[in-house]
Amino acid sequence: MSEDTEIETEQEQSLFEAPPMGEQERMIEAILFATAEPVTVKELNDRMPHGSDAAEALVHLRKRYEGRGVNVFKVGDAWAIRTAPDLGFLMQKETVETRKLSRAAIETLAIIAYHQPVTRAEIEEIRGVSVSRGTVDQLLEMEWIRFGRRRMTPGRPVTFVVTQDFLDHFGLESARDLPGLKELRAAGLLENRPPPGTTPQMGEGDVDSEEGTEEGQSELFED
Amino acid sequence: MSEDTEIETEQEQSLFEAPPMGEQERMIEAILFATAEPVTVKELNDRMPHGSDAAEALVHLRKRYEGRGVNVFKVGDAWAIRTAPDLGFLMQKETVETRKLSRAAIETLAIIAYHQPVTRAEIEEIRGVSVSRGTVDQLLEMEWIRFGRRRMTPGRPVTFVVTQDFLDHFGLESARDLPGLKELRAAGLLENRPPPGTTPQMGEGDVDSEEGTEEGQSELFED
Amino acid sequence: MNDATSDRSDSAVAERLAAEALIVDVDGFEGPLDLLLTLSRTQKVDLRKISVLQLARQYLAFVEKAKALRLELAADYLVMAAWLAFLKSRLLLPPDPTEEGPSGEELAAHLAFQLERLQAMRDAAAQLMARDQLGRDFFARGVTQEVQRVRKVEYTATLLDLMQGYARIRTKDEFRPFVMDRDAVFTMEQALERMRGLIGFAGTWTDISSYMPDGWGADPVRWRSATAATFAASLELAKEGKVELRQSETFAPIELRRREGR
Repeated sequence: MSEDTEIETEQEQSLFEAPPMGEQERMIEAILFATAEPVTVKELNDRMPHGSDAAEALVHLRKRYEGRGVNVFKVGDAWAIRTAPDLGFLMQKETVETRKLSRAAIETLAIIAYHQPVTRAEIEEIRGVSVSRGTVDQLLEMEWIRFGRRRMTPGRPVTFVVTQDFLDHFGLESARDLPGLKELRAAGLLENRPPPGTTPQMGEGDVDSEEGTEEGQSELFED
Repeated sequence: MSEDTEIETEQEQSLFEAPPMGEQERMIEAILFATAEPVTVKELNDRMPHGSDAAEALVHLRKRYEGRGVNVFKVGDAWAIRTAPDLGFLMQKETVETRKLSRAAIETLAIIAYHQPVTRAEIEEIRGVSVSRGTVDQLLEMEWIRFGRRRMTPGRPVTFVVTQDFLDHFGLESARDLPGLKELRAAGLLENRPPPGTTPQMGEGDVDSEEGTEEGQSELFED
Repeated sequence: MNDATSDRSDSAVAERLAAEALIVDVDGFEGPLDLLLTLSRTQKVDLRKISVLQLARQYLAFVEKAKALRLELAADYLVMAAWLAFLKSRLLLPPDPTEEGPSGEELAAHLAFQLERLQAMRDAAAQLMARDQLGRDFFARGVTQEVQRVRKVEYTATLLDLMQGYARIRTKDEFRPFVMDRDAVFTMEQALERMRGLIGFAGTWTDISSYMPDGWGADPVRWRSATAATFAASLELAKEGKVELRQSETFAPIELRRREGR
């Protein structure tokens, strides 16, 4: 069977068979309610009847839940229903004791979030100390960070980026919504500025990594 | 204690302290959403600010969710939010796994395609091994073969022919389009070169199979 | 470091006190940059307007004090001290136009940038952690409905599979049955054939090993096979009355000669 006929059939079907938008909204509501993890638009479309448009239905659903006890949140390219943050006081029972993160871990996490994709050497340069293996491991284990693409500089170092779990945990739609990101960028504080000449701490290849960072940033922070 | 006095006291309190009903509804919504187990009215009241009336808020909330993708359900003497019963099908995810057809199935199918209509005994004779029931069932289930006319020989055995689905899958206009052995050999599809002197045997087989195919075809396109 | 000692008297009393307070807690710092950032706070100015010269003095004073108290300082603190001493001299001396490399001001600006960036990241981290957090301020669904996975297997085959399958069946009669090729075996028949052709010349006693086929003596496996076959063939020929055999003693060579008088 040729691909064309298949696609044509799909379009034809969608014209006649896709459920009405109200019904699609109900379906998304059911799926998001049933799932603790954020669900991607693609997965929603896959699970809904042929011809559905989850992205559009989500817009309606999000609006419907505005100001309610639970809200529809966007997490990266996925969606989830979460309780409204102002009602947290009702949930003492549900509160999960999160592992206390060390200061080093919190700083490392912030540097990864704001500078991603970022190499371990760059994290160390910003913090001025070496990053212990345990700190990175802990963040990886919590699935708040993951490996990004390798940097195309000598040694091809691995980079770190934050995950969807990270966004979910901090209620961020995307890494662009990190608090103060714009101001930090405007102040030039997210640059990987090469040190003048050679200083004891910094290695070479900083110019390279700056290029890499900008490239990566645009990729991650813009859509 | 009579019910009435209790309600009265609550109402009195609510005049001063209880959050507005809309707010109570939000709270219940959040609690029912985040709690793993159904929650009793008493427990709701305990968790909500003093003077709240969970029972009344539940009535409103239940109404609000009527006809939505999730509904407020009473479970015993407790309450829970659950997926609307008609959307249960969304909670299934179909994964399609593609597997290569077994060698036995391919050979059986090939014999049916080249020799149709063909009886099981004939297939076995050609393959030189018995054909398992499962193999034929699988091909029938895939709707690549179907039963043809019964053979007018003792025992009136059923015959098998290939289906339109089969032709569609293999991109064939008709089973006649299947290349003969000579063509297969010319195309290098025969793995073994026959020793010199045995070719006549092959020729015979070719004629046979071609005849068989044509016969089968006429039958196929009759109905 | 001598510079640092002489400069120490210049430092404000408050700074010295601060530095002393810090010494006790030297392990609490996450490296020289962290320490520098803490020291810079005593200047109580915007990090962008910080006096790096003053900061260098503060740091060097701190390191001197730590030494006086015989505190073990990690190597990177000392490396930073050396670099700051160098930076301080650059900042104090008028620039030497013949000297290569970045100016003291450039180095100072970069250090200020590093400090500002570290401070910014700390502030960002604090802001991040102050956000509403999942499982603390807002909550996910308490009960998750498992998505039931329905597995459906779809079988496929290509036309090529089909044709090859058919070709395989229709040509299987042509297949030569698999036989073990025994190229290291010299059969008795082969030995007989060989010897029959040779015994006509065996008028005198000859060691039967001389009837072994050429080239079979090197490989022990082939040698054994050929020896056995030649011996068996000799017996067979003796039985036929064509040859006579003799052996002078146990394990001595077996000799053969054509039987005369026929």
